[in-house]
Amino acid sequence: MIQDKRASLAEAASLVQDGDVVALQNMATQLAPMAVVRELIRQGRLNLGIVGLLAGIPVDWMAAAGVMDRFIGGAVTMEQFGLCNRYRKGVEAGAIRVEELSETAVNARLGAGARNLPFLPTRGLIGTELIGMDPDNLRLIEDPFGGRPVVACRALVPDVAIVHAHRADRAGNVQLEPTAEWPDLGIMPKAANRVIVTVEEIVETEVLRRRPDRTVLPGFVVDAVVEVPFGAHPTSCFPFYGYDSAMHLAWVAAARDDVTTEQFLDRYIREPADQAEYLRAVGGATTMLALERMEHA
Amino acid sequence: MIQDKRASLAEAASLVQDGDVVALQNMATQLAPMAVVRELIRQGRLNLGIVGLLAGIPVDWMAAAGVMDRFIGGAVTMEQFGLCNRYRKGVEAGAIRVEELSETAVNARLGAGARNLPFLPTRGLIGTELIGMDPDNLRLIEDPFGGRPVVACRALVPDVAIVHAHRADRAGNVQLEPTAEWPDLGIMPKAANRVIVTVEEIVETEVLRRRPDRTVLPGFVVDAVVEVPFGAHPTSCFPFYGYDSAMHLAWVAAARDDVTTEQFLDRYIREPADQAEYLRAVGGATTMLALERMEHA
Amino acid sequence: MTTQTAAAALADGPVAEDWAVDEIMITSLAAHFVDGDQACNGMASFIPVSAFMLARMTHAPELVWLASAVGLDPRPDRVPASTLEAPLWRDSVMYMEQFGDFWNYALNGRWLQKFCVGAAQLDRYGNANNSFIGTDYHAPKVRLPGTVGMGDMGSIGKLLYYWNPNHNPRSLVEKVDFVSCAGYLGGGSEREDLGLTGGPQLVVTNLCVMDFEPVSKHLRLQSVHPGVTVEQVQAATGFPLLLPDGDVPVTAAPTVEQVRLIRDVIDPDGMRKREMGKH
Amino acid sequence: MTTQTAAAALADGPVAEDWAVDEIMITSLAAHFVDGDQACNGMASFIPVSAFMLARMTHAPELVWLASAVGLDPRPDRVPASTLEAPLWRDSVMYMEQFGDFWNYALNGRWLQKFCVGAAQLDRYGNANNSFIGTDYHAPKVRLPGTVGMGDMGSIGKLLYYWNPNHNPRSLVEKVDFVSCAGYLGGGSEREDLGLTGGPQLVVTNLCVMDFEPVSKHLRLQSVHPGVTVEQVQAATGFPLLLPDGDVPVTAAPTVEQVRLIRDVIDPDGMRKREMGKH
Repeated sequence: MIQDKRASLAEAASLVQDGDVVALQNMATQLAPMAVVRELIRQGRLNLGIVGLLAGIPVDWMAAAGVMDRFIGGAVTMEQFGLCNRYRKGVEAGAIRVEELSETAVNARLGAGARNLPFLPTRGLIGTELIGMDPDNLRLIEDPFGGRPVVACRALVPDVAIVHAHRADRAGNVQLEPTAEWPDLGIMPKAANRVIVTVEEIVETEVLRRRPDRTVLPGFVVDAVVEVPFGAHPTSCFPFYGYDSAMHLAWVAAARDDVTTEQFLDRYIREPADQAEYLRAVGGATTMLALERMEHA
Repeated sequence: MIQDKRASLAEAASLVQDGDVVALQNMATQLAPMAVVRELIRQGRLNLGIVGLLAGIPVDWMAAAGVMDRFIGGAVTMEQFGLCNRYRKGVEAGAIRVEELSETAVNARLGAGARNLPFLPTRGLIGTELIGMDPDNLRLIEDPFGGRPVVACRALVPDVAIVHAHRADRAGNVQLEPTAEWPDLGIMPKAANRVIVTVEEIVETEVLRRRPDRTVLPGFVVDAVVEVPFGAHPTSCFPFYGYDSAMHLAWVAAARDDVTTEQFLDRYIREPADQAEYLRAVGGATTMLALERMEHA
Repeated sequence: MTTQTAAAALADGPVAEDWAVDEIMITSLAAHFVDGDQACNGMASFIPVSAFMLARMTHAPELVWLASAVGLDPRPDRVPASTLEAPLWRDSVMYMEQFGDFWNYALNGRWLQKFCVGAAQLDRYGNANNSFIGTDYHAPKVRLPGTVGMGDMGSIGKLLYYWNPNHNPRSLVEKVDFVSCAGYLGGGSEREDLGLTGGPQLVVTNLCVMDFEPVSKHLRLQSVHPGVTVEQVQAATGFPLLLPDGDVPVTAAPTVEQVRLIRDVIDPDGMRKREMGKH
Repeated sequence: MTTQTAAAALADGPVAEDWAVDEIMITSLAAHFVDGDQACNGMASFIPVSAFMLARMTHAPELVWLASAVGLDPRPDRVPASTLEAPLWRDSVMYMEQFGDFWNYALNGRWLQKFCVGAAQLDRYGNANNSFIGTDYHAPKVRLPGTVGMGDMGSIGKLLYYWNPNHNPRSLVEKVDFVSCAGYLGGGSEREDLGLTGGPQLVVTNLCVMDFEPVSKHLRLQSVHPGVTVEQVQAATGFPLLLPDGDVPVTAAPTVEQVRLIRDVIDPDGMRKREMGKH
């Protein structure tokens, strides 16, 4: 069946090759496809270029585990939990190259990628030093109608996009519960050559038909859909569950030191064989129930 | 109160000046702000330029009544009810000038208008003769990154946008019932300098808060919001009511002849003093109840 | 499943004896939409909509259909009186946002690759005109509706499937009065030289099926509908026909099952008939 | 109601005796957000979020607030632990689509005109840096988070309101190591010459409030917080201060009612304190 896109985490992660440019959904502590991120680390993927608008803990874990060597995007931070220090150290040591973009430039580059346009323009960035740092992808161009110049942002087509959502059917039609229309879901899966979606729940298509206005991604763009309950943990998946503060704080503490960083990666990423083992390692049902009780969850 | 945008139809229509460029929501027989269209005709507005993606009966009425002298957009047709013959005659007689655009060009021009960009590019139109007909607004430009040329579509900022929707609060926050996300609502009110919204019902803001995912337009872009039940008639406002086939057919028949055209305009547009009188003229409750019974209505 | 095997599979059942011309147009078009395609219809598209519905009920259950570019995989109870109104996208899996989101898919090279086009004029190189008849854009003899999506679909790599229920010398012309949808332009490599991929693939009319000769890109008769002669097609065409090598095949007639589905299930109200014989 | 009268109205009530520095930052910022404005906050913005909430409860009930650029006019029960998560946009009137729709409003010149910016470095001409500390983009001494929206907001005509809870010579510098948010660039007409409108308006720190001298576009002391001396501000600033004509005014202290609202209603958990004294 063409429209059966169900896959295991391992199968889905195998769509990502060493060296790929990978667009990763995430807004600081929000809704990152963490189960796939952990699987990529477990599988020892190398030299990934990560595209993110506002990336948090998944990028820090990937930096710590050495699976990435570029970041293309807006910012990397865990908001209230502070800077991503393993990412930061990687950049400062020259192990990770940054191609920094403003938010409209990320959107323009991915938007052009999705629409098969060579570029989209923005009026952002003008006056900043970012344009000059990235002449291959950002170019000040004249307005053909005689107005002020704009910045042409070259199309970016990631090899893979990875997103997490509330539910999907087996054909890969994806629904979000109303809380927000996440920017990454709005564009990453449309720009990328391959698309991996993890969801809290795979449901019958009939369930989606009850609320077609909540479907945000048609199945025909999706290559693999994986059911992973709490698949965004320790980031949030409101209104189902909140971000895990304790886990973020534990990571911040561990990341201060190379040894504790490795211990953390072993304990929470490399050793758990699957999502169930991971959830037990991070506190099991007690923790998950508490996260479900977070305001709005 | 800054946020009380409620107005009468007459007050709302007074936001449109003679000669204005007016972006009008409408997809063939769908969801046009007909009550405002009739009010503009009643008030004898002149020389309007109408922007439409796929306009139907409102443009034919405005052409018949002599309130418009330009159409800027994609197409004018009443789909199953055929061509808009009064519009067509106006163009053939040289009374209405057409600036024809493809769908992506309409979107690009309005999108650039909304985003204060001088232009947005499209790959549509290449190879057609439309580019050459509109050199002020469409220009083939080089890709600064060395790829194929694209068509730069100059920003279009309408003076006024007029849209119809299911409900709004007095601040002008607008909600649609799920049936579709109409293209015009997605961009026209954001590109235009002034915005008129008619709705089936003005509700308390509390009602909107129950379903924030259905709000499609924030009140801060809206200048006037008018409660007009059946305000889209004879176009559709699914799922509340369908398009009125009998009324479309009556118009097609009347439009064949100058005298019957004038009689139609008098009877249904110029003589009814308000929406209630209009609804009585077009068949009253019996007609409206039948339209509410249309499939999905 | 390729188009070829789909067409073959369709020809398997017993042939109907009383098929109508609208039905052979529907079956001819349906054969070209297969599992894995994503199809999307525009307004006044009763023939294509019937073809998509038929394909989904027979050889292509996994044809993705974005009704009116709005409703994904809908289940309308029948072809409604409008192909651009909500009854068509009843029971959809998704309502696609129209201004922004639809074009992310349509402009991308991978999805919604096949597009059905109806136009007032079509010429020997597959260029179409829905803008005006006459010589002066600003003073036309006849103002046509306008191009909207056609003005894009011809330029962005789509495979175009034209349908024309009124094959006559005014609709199939030597040269369109205005190119509002790019076909093969002046023929040969002209389209390709401009960097345009895709292009017109097929023309299904009330008399015949035509394709495009691969080198010249000139319209070529592929098959005549049963009972129609080559001479009749030529007389109805505004330019000299290009014929296939050998005998001209006869279009596969609709099967008993196809006719039953069209008449009883898909379009019991006969909306498809509205398109026939207007001009 | 203009900013001036709003500020005057705020000063009307009895002044609190035990206000804290985070509270005077909040009231100083709040005075600049008035009815008819649309405000939008980013991440880790406890001071601006508290200011918007205070303004809406006092002098600017019709300040439109787009929480995290997502939730329109929300009613969070208090400042939550994140200013970029759903608890902040509780009970919203609208959830704005983020990829496409938000930027229709943000890039348009008429809406969301005022923007609060926090940055690691700010220089004498209001340029900000959140990219890196050091001299080499590809080998920085310290990699900062990155610019995201700041890289746009400085260029698209917004009025920028900087807040800095840690006024010191490392955060208020002669020249930023990297311009990731365009202020007045080299000062004078340099910003205007590039076609950029808007620009930095105000800097609210833990010590003082600063504006920009209209001709040179150099940062200028506007007022010192009660108990702070000009010398202390100068010692904490990485470049020579420009002083206003005449005596340096003292920042209006929070009123009793403002302090009560901040402590008891808006931010009972003291999230705003997290931003203070980090560096």
